[in-house]
Amino acid sequence: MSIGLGHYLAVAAVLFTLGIFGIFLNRRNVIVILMSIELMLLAVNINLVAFSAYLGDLGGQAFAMFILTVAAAEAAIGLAILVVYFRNRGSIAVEDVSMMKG
Amino acid sequence: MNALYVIAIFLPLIGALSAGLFGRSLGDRGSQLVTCSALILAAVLSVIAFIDVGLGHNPRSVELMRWIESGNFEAGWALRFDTLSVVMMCVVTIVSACVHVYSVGYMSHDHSKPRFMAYLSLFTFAMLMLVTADNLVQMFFGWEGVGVCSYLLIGFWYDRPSANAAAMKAFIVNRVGDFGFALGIFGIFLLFDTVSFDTIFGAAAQFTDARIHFLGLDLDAIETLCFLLFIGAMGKSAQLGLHTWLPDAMEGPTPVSALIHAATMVTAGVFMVCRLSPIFEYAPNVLAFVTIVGAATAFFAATVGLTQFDIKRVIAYSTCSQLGYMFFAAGLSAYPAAMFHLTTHAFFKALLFLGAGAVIHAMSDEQDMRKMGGIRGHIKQTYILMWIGSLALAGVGIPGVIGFAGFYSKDMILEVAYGAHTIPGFIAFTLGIAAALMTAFYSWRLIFMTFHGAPRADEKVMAHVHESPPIMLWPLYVLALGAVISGVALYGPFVGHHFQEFWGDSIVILANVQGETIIDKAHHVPFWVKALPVVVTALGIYLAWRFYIKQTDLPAKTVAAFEGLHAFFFNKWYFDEAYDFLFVRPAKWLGRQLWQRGDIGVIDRFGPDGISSMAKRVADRASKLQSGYVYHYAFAMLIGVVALVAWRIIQEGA
Amino acid sequence: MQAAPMLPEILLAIAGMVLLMVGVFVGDKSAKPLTYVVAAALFAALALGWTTPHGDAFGGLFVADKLAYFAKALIVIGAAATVLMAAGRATPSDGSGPMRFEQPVLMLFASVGMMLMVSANDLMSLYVGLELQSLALYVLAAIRRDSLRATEAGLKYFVLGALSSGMLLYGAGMIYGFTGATNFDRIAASVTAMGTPSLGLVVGIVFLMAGLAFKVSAAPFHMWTPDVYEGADTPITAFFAAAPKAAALALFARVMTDPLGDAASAWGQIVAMIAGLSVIVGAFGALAQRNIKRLMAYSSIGHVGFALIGLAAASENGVRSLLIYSAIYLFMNLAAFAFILAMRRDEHAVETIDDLAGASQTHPYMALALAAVLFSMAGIPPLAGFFAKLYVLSAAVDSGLYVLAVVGVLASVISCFYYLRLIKLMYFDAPRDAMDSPMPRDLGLVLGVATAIILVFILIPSPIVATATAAAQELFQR
Amino acid sequence: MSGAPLLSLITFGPLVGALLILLFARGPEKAQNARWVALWASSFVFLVSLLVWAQFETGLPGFQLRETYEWFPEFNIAFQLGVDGLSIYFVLLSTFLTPICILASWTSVTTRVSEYMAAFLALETFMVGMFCALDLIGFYVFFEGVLIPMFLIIGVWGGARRIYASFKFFLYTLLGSVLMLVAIVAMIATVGGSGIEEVTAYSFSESMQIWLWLAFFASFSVKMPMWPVHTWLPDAHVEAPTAGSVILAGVLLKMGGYGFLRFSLPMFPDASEFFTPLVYTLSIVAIIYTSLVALAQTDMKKLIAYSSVAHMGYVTLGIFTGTAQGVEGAVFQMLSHGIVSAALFLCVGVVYDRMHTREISRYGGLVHRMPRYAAVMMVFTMASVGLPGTSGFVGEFLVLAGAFLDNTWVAALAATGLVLGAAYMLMLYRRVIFGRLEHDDLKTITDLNWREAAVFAPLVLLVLWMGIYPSTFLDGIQPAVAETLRHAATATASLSDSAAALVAQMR
Amino acid sequence: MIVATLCFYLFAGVAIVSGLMVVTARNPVHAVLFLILTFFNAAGLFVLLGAEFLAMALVVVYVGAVAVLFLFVVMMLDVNFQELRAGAARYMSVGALVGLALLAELALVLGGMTLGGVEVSGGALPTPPADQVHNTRALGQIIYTDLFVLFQIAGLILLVAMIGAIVLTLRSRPGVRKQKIADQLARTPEQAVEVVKVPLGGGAQ
Repeated sequence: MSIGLGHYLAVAAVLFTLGIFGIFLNRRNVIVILMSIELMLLAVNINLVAFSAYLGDLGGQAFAMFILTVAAAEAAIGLAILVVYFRNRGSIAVEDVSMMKG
Repeated sequence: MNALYVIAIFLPLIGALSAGLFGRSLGDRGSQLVTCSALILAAVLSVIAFIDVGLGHNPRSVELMRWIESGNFEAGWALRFDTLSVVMMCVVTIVSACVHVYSVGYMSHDHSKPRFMAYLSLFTFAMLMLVTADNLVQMFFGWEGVGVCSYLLIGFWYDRPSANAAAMKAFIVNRVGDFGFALGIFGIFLLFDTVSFDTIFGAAAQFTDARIHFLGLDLDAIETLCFLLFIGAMGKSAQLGLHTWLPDAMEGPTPVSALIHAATMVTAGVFMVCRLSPIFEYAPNVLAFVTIVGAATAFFAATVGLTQFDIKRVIAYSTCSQLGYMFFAAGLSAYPAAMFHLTTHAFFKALLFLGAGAVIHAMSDEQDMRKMGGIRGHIKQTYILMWIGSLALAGVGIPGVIGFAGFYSKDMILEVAYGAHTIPGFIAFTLGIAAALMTAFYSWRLIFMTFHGAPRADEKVMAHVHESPPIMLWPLYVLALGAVISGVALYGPFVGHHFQEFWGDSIVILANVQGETIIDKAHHVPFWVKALPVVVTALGIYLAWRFYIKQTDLPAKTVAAFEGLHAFFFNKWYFDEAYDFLFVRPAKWLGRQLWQRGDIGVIDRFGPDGISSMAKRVADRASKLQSGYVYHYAFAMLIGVVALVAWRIIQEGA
Repeated sequence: MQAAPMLPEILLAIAGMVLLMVGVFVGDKSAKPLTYVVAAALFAALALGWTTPHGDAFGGLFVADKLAYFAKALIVIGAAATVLMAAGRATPSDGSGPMRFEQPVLMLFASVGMMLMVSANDLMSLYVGLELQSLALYVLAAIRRDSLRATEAGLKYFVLGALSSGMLLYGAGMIYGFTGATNFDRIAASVTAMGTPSLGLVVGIVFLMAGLAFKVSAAPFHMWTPDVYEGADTPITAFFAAAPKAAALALFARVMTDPLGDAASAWGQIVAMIAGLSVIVGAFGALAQRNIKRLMAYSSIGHVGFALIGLAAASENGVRSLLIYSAIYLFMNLAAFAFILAMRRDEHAVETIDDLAGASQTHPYMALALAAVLFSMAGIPPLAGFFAKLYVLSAAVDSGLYVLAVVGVLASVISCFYYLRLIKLMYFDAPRDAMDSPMPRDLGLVLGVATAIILVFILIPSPIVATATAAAQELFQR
Repeated sequence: MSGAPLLSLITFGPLVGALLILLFARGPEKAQNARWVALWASSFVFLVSLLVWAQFETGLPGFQLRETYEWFPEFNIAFQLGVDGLSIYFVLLSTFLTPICILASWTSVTTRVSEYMAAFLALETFMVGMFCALDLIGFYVFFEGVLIPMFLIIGVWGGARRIYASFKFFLYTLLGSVLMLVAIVAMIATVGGSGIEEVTAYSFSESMQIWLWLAFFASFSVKMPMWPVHTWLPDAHVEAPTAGSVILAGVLLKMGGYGFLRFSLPMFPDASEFFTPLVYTLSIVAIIYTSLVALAQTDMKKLIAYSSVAHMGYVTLGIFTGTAQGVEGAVFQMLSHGIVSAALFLCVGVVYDRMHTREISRYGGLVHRMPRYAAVMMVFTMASVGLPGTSGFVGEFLVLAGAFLDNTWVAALAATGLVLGAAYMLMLYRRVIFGRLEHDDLKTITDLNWREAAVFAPLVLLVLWMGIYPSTFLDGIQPAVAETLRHAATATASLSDSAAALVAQMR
Repeated sequence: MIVATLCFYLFAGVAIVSGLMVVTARNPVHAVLFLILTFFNAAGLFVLLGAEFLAMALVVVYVGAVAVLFLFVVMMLDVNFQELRAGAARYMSVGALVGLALLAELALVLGGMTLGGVEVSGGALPTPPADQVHNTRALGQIIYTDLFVLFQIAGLILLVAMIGAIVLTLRSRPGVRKQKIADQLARTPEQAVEVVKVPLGGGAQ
């Protein structure tokens, strides 16, 4: 039983789904949401690298490289926003982030 | 000559416009002068026209102007002068001139004389347009024109709610008739492709077998159209069913009643049937219907006339009744007879009305006969004139020798009815004789109650009773002259043995196989038929004398004996109540319901308002979905993606 | 390695860094002068773009074509106008002091990101351009860091934006996997060779579209929009509403029709679905709003839906109509936000629609301009908004999308209701406490110019229409 | 002058006036200046429109005085103006009523006068443009553009429930029209051009005709308005200021009928035939239903508004009879109603200005104090009732005649309107004008002043002119109607030809 | 190959389980730690796929920087985890259903794919043979040449992130006292010390 592309893609799909789960089922903590986003991006990276290997094309790895970079930047900004939000609200509970609605 | 005739038609309009538009600058006197002289001049011209066209057999028509043209539909402004129209012109202008002059006196206390004179003249113009119309649409113009003038004149004293109501009623009931008339015109156009009389009359014979698809029914075309047109005539001439407006119309000033509701407008229906005789002749069933309606009206109106106390209403019902006579004559194809009675009736009925007006004038505007009585000494001239009118109305005369106008014309009609030897003719004859009896009775009831016996008015009124001024009496004399001599003078040309020569093409009567027309037949009725009307009239006069002079408690007793019948007659056979119940109130109720329940309750509620409130509800719901929670938003995105992917997968897979 | 076509972006990037240095050394008091420099730089870049050669750049990673230039023009106009309008318009009620110098700089970087993404000719360049824009926007949303609402807006925008980027990337990954390329031309060739798109490609396209739909705020990926519009500082909201919308719409059009043009069977109906849903959400969502910024958010959802109807037509006409729509919408939005920015009472910003009451009597010309803009947004002729809708409908009907067209116009009738309500407040209602007047001159200028464009479009449509036509033509010839 | 772009002049002339007012009306005399500018502009436009009439050659089918300007070349859309016998009288009606409206608002509008006058002039531009436009898009632009000034006129200067009424008016009519817009777009896509002549010459497939017809119907039926989409009208009329009602009844209601004639009938002849029973039914319901509802009204304007719905029922009826009489009658009826109902609303306005109420029961006996007013109102009441000799008769009569040729049931049922119409109009007249002068506040009411008389005089003359010598107008209408009907007929014929050819091929 | 297979299942299994723990852990600190574990295993998968440099970068960038940043923020915000409300279970079922539907869809599309099973039109950036050019070198070659501009833009993104982080979080606190070395060095004894003569019994003033 050899390991095929499908296997990698499946792993990525599971991680991606977990990431999405983490965003919309999480009721506790915004930080966990940020981590879920990282999970999603990781899944995407796995996908790209797997495709890259399968296609024999380095473009996928390069793409993943840029995604890594951007994800780091994104994490920084996300955390910064979270921090200023916490300063204002005193809480990072997800349910508290709902002042504006309608 | 043509210009002269046209001037005759338009003189009243000129009078009306000058009095109506410039009444203020002309002043009361000026307005009266202008309108009266215009009318008198028109009357003179009409008589010239009568001599030229009627007696000289010189019919013609004058094109004036284009009017409505659309596709192959053409209706121009054109005046038709043939015997029929010049007869009517004479009647209209002469009576109208009398009424105009009379009004100068009668309305002397009114504050808007120019307006009144303008209305009268305008009415006369419309009536002349009606009678000289060269096509159906122009006739309709006159038809509605007289209707609106009648409306204005009935409602002349706009302060009185009853006058306003009566005016409206007159207009609307007439509109019901016009509804039929209009449909008839459309049908004529459908069938003949024209509305012009000449063409229609020329082609009528070819369409005897034509069928028309009307209201889903396949009907004989000519019969249907004539029926529709006759509905118009019924409305205008206050025939049974559409008569309810006429008695109420007495709310108008008395000259109006004389002019419009006795002599001219109400006879327009009769005129129309005669005018359209070339097609009515091909509609035997409708003619039978006309006969029955006319006879029924004659009888019905007479019964109601027996019981009324308002002096004008009595005369109004009498008019109604006499119109019935004319109709059944027309229905029996005796159009000349109908026209003859129309003419004589115009004189004596106008006389009666104006006389009644003089009485009312004398009695300080009192119309209730129960509050009159014993004034014959005070107003002798009026008294005599009323007698003449009543004698003419009742048709008193010596058969074969001489008589008042009504004697000739009414007897002629009854002879026609008998001579027709048809079932409708027989019914008409029977009812006509009965009506003649009643006519005599209520006419003298009127005279006795008004002029004889002890005065029932209070002293103040009695002190004021005075003879009318000459300006009111002179027209009465003119009319009285007509009431006396018109019968004997016109009998020969109108319904004599050579009547066809006089009428020319303006009236068509189909002869039977022997070549006899109904008029010819009427001349050959037995003597008793000729005598019977006079006998019943005498009986009627006697009864009236018995009831109101001799045995004054008899009326009360009779009423007590026939309480139900009397109430039925007195309440005009409950027509008004029935219409109110059947049409007026349901219409108002329906209008309210359709408005409140239909427009507001259904259309708006489920339409615009419903949709907008639904949109608001949806919006509120939608804004609830926007909960503010990040996870809801993310969830929505997820659902969106999942659903779209699933949809695509299913689509691609399929 | 042709770099010349990208000179405008390079110029702007360098300008951004220089201005950043200036800002750091001079401090926040440089913020206002910086805005003018930023605006000047933007227009300079646009002019540069006009003169530099069009074509591929950096080995096919980017392309400077007419579509890109059209979109860049909109971006520059939108960004420059909003940058200028933002100058010195902090909201003292928030107590957060004057404008930070970083704000114009971030706006500039965001604009660079937008310009890069509309020029993207590769999934990777698309992604980096998009992220450059997005990250700057996340920060801008929260730049009033002491305001709870602003930071909440930033947080929501960030979380959902990241989610959407994830989806977009996942889709991009799958497209890469199933076509073997990231370059648009190669993807296009691969898709063409494929005939019917494979299932994996279709799923990839759907994910990619989810990400793009988020950026243009189309339903059901729209839900961030009202909250962010409301929460962000008003000048920032104006910026959000103007430039990124136009950029994202152009990007959407390019991605769908250029690399994936031959897979239209896979995405046409999806766009139609998204478009239909957006116009409905936009119409109903706004009905219940009292906050004018929130209302504008829903309005933008509806308008984007309408523009996407053009895209759903999947034709040259469709892309043209989308471009025209986004151009006209940009001017309407600028005018509307110029007005909203001018809504101040006693030096405090006010933003409920009731504050408009009686504006026609206290501020007749402003009210007249806004009324024209609102009628235009409602799509009533003879204003430009009507023609925008007309082009879209025409494209949709050409492609047989009758149902969608009908849904669109019916939704526009519903949306008419809330535009009318604003007009009603201004014209029918009695004035309340008057707003500050006169209007600041820069806002008046933007309002006046944008309104004038909306009004005269009917007379001189060609500047917008002809360029959009050319852009769409070129896109379809490739 | 023959080369001058007269139609552009009358279309955009008022707009120039509006701009002048908006931009330059300043200072203490602002209101008065605005009034004068509006009066001058609209009078000038009216005079030019008379020139248009003079240059218009009666008796020719097809469009005259054409002007063409490039507009959206990439769509093959040009801005075209022109008039034919169908449209020229509506143009005249619009240009005629506008100065009258401005005069009628001279003293009754005192707030925000310059905006009011500008709105009216803008309205005139849209109205005239709509009747002159020879291009589907141009037509739609003007057709819809009317909504904006009218919305403002009702909403700003209207009565108590003006907001409800203006919204209802705007959204209701817009809802109908947007469907038409989709249809227009579809037609342009099919035909490849948007000129009205071009589109008329094209034969749409039968199934497409059905859809297109329905879409146009959605728009025009609301605009007419036909039952049951008429409920916006009473509200709009009641709440609008007098001049607004005048224009609404005088011109705006005609847009639907004009649309039916210009589009539905010649462009979709088969569908028109197919839907004729529907239109008949709705028209008859409109005539009877709304007449009955009018009977129950207590508000003068509402009553007249409902009467308008009934009168418009005749128009739709006539248009779809497909007979020369019916269609010409419908056009004439529209013109007549444009004058008569406008005048009736002006009549209401006269007393409203004095008493500030429209409740019928608050009036009575006005003839005592206002004889001239009573006379004027009598003329219009009678014209509304359809008295021969007034304009109202000609249209109604021709419509009914046309209907009778097509279907006697329809004619008979529609003719009941003759009776019901008389009932409610006379009731109104009786309760307002006749009777005793009982209300104390009426005892000082004044008769028409010179300005009001100047407003009414031309209307009275016109009503009589149209009633006595309608050929002035019918002659012009006739060729255009014949052209329309001929087109409808040939289109039907060619369609059946092609169907026959198809059948032949199949054999 | 069996080793590679076993390694795959190990890495994949641990990555998935720890990923699950990231989103379910009650304590955010635990979540961060599980995230680190996930990254480690993902790096393992990358190695299996021959992307050594990416695996390295993942460990360095994520484990070394990003995850630590997360940990830092978690600590800094000092959230009282006891107070955090438990997830609302009522949405769980629906949410799980939709999530699983997504998974099922992805599985349906991707499950059947194998390496080398799909026709490819030929890569734009072909991978050089691994035995000739090392992965890191190969990647470097294209990133610094073909994709140079993207690299630059990535730098710009990091710049923006930096600006963003600073503009959002940096506060200048006016009340805080700072050490100013120049001031300290510039002080002279005369400024620092005042010599006063205190009269006996008078006390200092």
